[in-house]
Amino acid sequence: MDGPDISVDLCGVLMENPVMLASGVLGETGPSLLEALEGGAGAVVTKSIGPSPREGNPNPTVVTLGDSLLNAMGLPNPGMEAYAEELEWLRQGSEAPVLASVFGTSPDEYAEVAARLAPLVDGIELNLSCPHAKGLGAEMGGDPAMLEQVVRAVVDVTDLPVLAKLTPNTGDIGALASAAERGGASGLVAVNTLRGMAVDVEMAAPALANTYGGLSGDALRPVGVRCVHEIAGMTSLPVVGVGGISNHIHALEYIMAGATAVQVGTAIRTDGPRILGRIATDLRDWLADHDHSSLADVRGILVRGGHR
Amino acid sequence: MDGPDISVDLCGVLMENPVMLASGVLGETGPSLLEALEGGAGAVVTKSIGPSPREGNPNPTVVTLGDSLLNAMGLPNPGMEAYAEELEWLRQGSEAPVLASVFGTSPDEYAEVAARLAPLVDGIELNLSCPHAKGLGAEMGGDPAMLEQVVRAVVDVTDLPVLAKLTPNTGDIGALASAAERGGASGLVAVNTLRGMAVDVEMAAPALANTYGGLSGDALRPVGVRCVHEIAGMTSLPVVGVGGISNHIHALEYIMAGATAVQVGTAIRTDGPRILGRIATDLRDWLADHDHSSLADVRGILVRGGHR
Amino acid sequence: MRSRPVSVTGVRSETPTQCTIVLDWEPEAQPGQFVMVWIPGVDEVPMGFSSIGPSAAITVQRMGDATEALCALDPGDRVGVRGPLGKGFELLEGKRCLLVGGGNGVAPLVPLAEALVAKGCRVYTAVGARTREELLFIDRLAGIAGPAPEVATDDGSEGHHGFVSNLALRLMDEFRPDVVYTCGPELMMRKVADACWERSIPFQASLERYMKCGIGLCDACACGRYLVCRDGPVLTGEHLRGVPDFGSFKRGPSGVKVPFAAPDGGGSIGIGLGSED
Amino acid sequence: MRSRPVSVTGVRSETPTQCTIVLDWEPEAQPGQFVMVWIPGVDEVPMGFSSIGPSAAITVQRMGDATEALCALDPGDRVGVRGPLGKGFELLEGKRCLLVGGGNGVAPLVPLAEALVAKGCRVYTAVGARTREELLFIDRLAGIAGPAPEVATDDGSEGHHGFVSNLALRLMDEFRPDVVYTCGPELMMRKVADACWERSIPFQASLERYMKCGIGLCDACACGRYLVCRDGPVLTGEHLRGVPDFGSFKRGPSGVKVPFAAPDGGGSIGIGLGSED
Ligand SMILES: Cc1cc2nc3c(=O)[nH]c(=O)nc-3n(C[C@H](O)[C@H](O)[C@H](O)COP(=O)(O)OP(=O)(O)OC[C@H]3O[C@@H](n4cnc5c(N)ncnc54)[C@H](O)[C@@H]3O)c2cc1C
Ligand SMILES: Cc1cc2nc3c(=O)[nH]c(=O)nc-3n(C[C@H](O)[C@H](O)[C@H](O)COP(=O)(O)OP(=O)(O)OC[C@H]3O[C@@H](n4cnc5c(N)ncnc54)[C@H](O)[C@@H]3O)c2cc1C
Ligand SMILES: Cc1cc2nc3c(=O)[nH]c(=O)nc-3n(C[C@H](O)[C@H](O)[C@H](O)COP(=O)(O)O)c2cc1C
Ligand SMILES: Cc1cc2nc3c(=O)[nH]c(=O)nc-3n(C[C@H](O)[C@H](O)[C@H](O)COP(=O)(O)O)c2cc1C
Ligand code: FES
Ligand code: FES
Repeated sequence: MDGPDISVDLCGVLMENPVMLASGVLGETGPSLLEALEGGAGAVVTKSIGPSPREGNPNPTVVTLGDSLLNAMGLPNPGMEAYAEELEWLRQGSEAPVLASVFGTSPDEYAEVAARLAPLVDGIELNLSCPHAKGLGAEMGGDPAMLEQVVRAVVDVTDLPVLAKLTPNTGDIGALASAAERGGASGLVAVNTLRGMAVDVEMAAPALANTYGGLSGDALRPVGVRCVHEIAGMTSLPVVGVGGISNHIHALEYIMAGATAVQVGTAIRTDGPRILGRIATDLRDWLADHDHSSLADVRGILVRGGHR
Repeated sequence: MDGPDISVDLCGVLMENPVMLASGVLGETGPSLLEALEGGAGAVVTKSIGPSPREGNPNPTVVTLGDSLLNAMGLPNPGMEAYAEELEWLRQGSEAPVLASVFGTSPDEYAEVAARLAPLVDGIELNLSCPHAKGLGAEMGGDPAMLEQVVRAVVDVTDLPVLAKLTPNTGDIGALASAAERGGASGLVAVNTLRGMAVDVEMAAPALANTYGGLSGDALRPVGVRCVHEIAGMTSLPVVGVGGISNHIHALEYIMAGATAVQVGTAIRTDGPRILGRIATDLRDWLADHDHSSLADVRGILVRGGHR
Repeated sequence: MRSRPVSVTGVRSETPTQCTIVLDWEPEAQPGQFVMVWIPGVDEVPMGFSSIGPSAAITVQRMGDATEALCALDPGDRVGVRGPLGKGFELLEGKRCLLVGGGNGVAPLVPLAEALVAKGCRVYTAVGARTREELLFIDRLAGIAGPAPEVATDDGSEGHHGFVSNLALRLMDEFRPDVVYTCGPELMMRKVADACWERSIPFQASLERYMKCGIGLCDACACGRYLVCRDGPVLTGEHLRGVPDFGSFKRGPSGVKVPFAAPDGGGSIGIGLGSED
Repeated sequence: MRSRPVSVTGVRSETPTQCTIVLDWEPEAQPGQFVMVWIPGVDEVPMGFSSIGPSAAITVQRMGDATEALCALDPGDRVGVRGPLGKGFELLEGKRCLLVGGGNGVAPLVPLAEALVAKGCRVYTAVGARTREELLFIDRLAGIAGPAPEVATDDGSEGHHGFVSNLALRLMDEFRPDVVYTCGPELMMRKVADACWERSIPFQASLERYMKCGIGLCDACACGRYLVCRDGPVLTGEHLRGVPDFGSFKRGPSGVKVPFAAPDGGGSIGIGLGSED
């Protein structure tokens, strides 16, 4: 395409633009991943996949709160074997980059799933942060030592880049970032959802069957941008920014705060995944309007030490 | 007043209604506290006061984000001596309950300020959670052991009820609540603001001079309700709910999740503190419409073990 | 849009296994759209509208927890509603329309028939059920201008003996409709669809998939490249051509593929999506 | 409302210590309202409008970092603006109005005078400054229908020798205004206010307090029971009666009381709020 260069090399994953589909939003089936790539995503991340099928939590699993959302899907997924078929189907239709999001209940389980899916993808994202599935994700991902073990276990079984997705439900995201770096991660993704709850006052009931869910969308953006800025200032790993992005200005907030690429989840609900391509186009136009020849001109300009 | 009973006994502080002015919003001067009480607050909390005058952070200190807000005031306050005069003035104009919010850089400093203000107020709230003033508040309030020490130091110097205000910037708010309980707190307040950041993309600058600030208002409510629900289910202390309340339905979310009273901050910016009285009135009307004779009918109905 | 509480104003038993729940709610809905109905403590499930207007109604086939709980509601009880969601039937003007409904799939066809008649269409209806007692809304359909509904029962206890898809094929050739609308078991709809494709008759079919978010986020309701909650539940013959899932498999709550059981070659008339395990 | 970037289209030096910055911005502002002006990396400070219309302008008195940075801007540079904020002057119709401005406080009186004339008022103006060179907007005021501005300088280098408050007292008795509008150093305004109260002339005064949030949250700008950012900056004689702060003390950035220095009994003409320490 013409205009400023917005292509990205995310720890070896080459993307035409920095706008990725976030994990868990669509991405349970091959055709939905393909739709996101055709909609203009620079790369897609799969739904988080575990070793065996999981139905997730009972409904209601989502509550919309204006431009924000609470969800408690509970990591539904068809399991790595069935999911491998989805990826095989996708690979016949597209060569664009795909990251497999992986979760498990132990470092070994993470490694097992990553190893199974690795031949079919370009990178591994570790979901260390799902705030509403008991015994999974966040409980491991909130403890730096455990997080480091999980990362190391996965790095040991694959040559692909491994990105650790961090939880914002912590007093010290820097400690999590450092642990991931020590474990051998090639990159970081920040953030997953904040643990939240909504009450239906008329029904006198929690709005989610699971009571607690993860807060995403608009409300999350200030926390996500802060997390990216904090960790971009302290590690040398590339950071992918996620949380509340629904236009190119939001994407630029993250990029100026140090993000190499961004992911979009909740914002997909209005128009579907073509919003990914629109954000990329608007980003390019914005750079052109501001006389920048490349995204690199603005990336990380707010991070101590300047451009990254 | 007629209708359902919405009076509250908050660990000995008797309030006509459960709607309080949150700390730091107005509350730097006696006349503003009086305005809030005349506007219908059941009680007011002062701005957080330290031992000596503090100018706070440079401007810009606030950014509005729709119905949410980032602030980095940086704990400006005139110091306990000058502030005591404000409280003396207030006490001549009103007998309604006042809580002094206190902060310091060490347990001793907290105790010193609490002791100085105690004769002028009905209770002490400990700000253990300001997310954007270095070395203060959150850094102590995020560590359960330190938090416990601060609470104990203050409890040792006053017979007033001492409420610990907790930070949501943690992976385990339950641990903070337990620490406060062990330290001898009479009640808990949840939550202070979430640490966040906004970027002004056109200016290529953080929107706050301090870069990071505290996120309050609408965006915070799901996190605040979740925190209250978590801690209400595990301690026997009364909990005050704060975060994103701008109407009686929001207040009821917190109350059903286990809050004994609620505080309102950011929502004051539109209409001033009379919104406090309006929320109280609407709460009473809602109870009447739903055939409840008292707030106790709905308080904590979503907390394990039912009514509290 | 958040779930909001609406009161139940009436509950009517329609057949031994179906009930209609009338709501104190006037949604701005198109025939074929759906709503997520929340029964706190039980479940939140997708339901089509069997009446649209000042008191919207849903008609429920008892299948399990949620549907039993719905049919056990009393007037004055409240449920949460999130919707209307999705895309309904496209209404054509002045056309000859054949509506083919099986089992509980007849429900959304009633407001559709009303709307089509209002648009000057001639509306023919074919209604199927397992047995005579389970025939739904024959009277309501008969009351809408157009020929009386044609009926099929699996057991032959009324009307055509056999599947409504077979009846529909006959009516297609007899009435030469400009368009076919269908709702019911997917294998039945697939038969109708194949017949339409053969005859180059455009059609619209209302699909069911497992739904969680209802707003195009979670991918639970995927059917090929479509999301039934966002692009459907009504999909057209053009949409469905080449979609391997259609009439072949749906996905369970985990995303695994669940083939449509077709022991007798024609599919059962029940509206169930089958269970994953 | 979030700060938004606007371009500077012109910077004019008005006096040795004052400059006007013209913005590519057409705010819907009332005379007397203010805006928080953000110079990234420097400060965000409150400023009144010295022009309202298609290109709004602020007129800045050099005091320190922020005001120096503002006067050093070049056309094409951008600042952030948050506003218009607060409540401006109430515009009366067909009245005899006396406008009393000291130092940089003359700036918001210019759009006020224009608006009052448009409302059919007769507008008299009294303008004060330390010296002749610092007299602001005499020409702009002279161009607005009404008698030429009366002038006072502390050093007598032009017009009345002495404080503009003394000049104002004389004009009150001479012109018998229905209403007085004033902006300038608070001790000057307090003198004018006392004279108005004595004579039962209603007045409106534009106050300055330290501002942080600008939206009624932080209490930095408290003046008695009023918040200058929310209830002001323009407060009326009714508001101000009995407010102990008025003309007596303001609050520094920490909230401590800072008395207005009155070494010479009349207050200086500078617009400064004094420093806390
Ligand atoms: C767009 C749409 C419109 C529908 N309209 C109607 C209607 O008007 N009337 C009616 O009776 N039924 C309708 N259904 C089907 C209805 O949602 C299910 O029958 C109901 O959810 C069963 O719940 P249960 O707890 O009673 O049964 P269960 O015992 O939980 O399950 C019985 C069957 O229902 C399916 N089911 C359960 N939960 C869901 C879900 N969340 N989404 C989809 N299927 C589910 C299961 O896969 C299973 O096949 C519709 C479904 C969709 C997708
Ligand atoms: C409603 C209102 C309207 C104003 N309109 C104008 C105007 O049109 N033109 C103009 O030149 N000045 C105006 N001022 C005053 C102007 O805001 C200060 O002169 C400016 O902030 C000084 O900043 P500095 O960094 O240059 O000076 P500093 O060296 O920082 O301070 C100099 C003086 O300005 C005061 N000041 C600094 N920051 C603030 C602040 N955030 N809020 C209030 N006072 C502050 C200090 O208390 C001190 O007295 C207005 C003030 C208010 C409250
Ligand atoms: C419905 C839904 C499901 C999600 N599922 C997952 C998941 O399986 N794995 C994961 O790492 N993140 C999951 N997330 C989190 C998103 O990937 C993302 O981190 C978060 O939603 C913030 O981005 P957003 O504000 O753009 O949605 C999910 C989010 C939503 C809304
Ligand atoms: C401008 C501002 C200043 C605040 N200052 C304090 C403070 O001094 N001490 C404190 O404990 N909390 C302070 N807070 C936090 C509030 O008391 C409250 O916990 C938070 O804003 C969430 O409530 P809200 O969403 O209703 O504003 C401040 C909040 C705001 C918006
Ligand atoms: S139900 Fe979630 S995408 Fe359709
Ligand atoms: S400046 Fe904050 S209340 Fe006025």
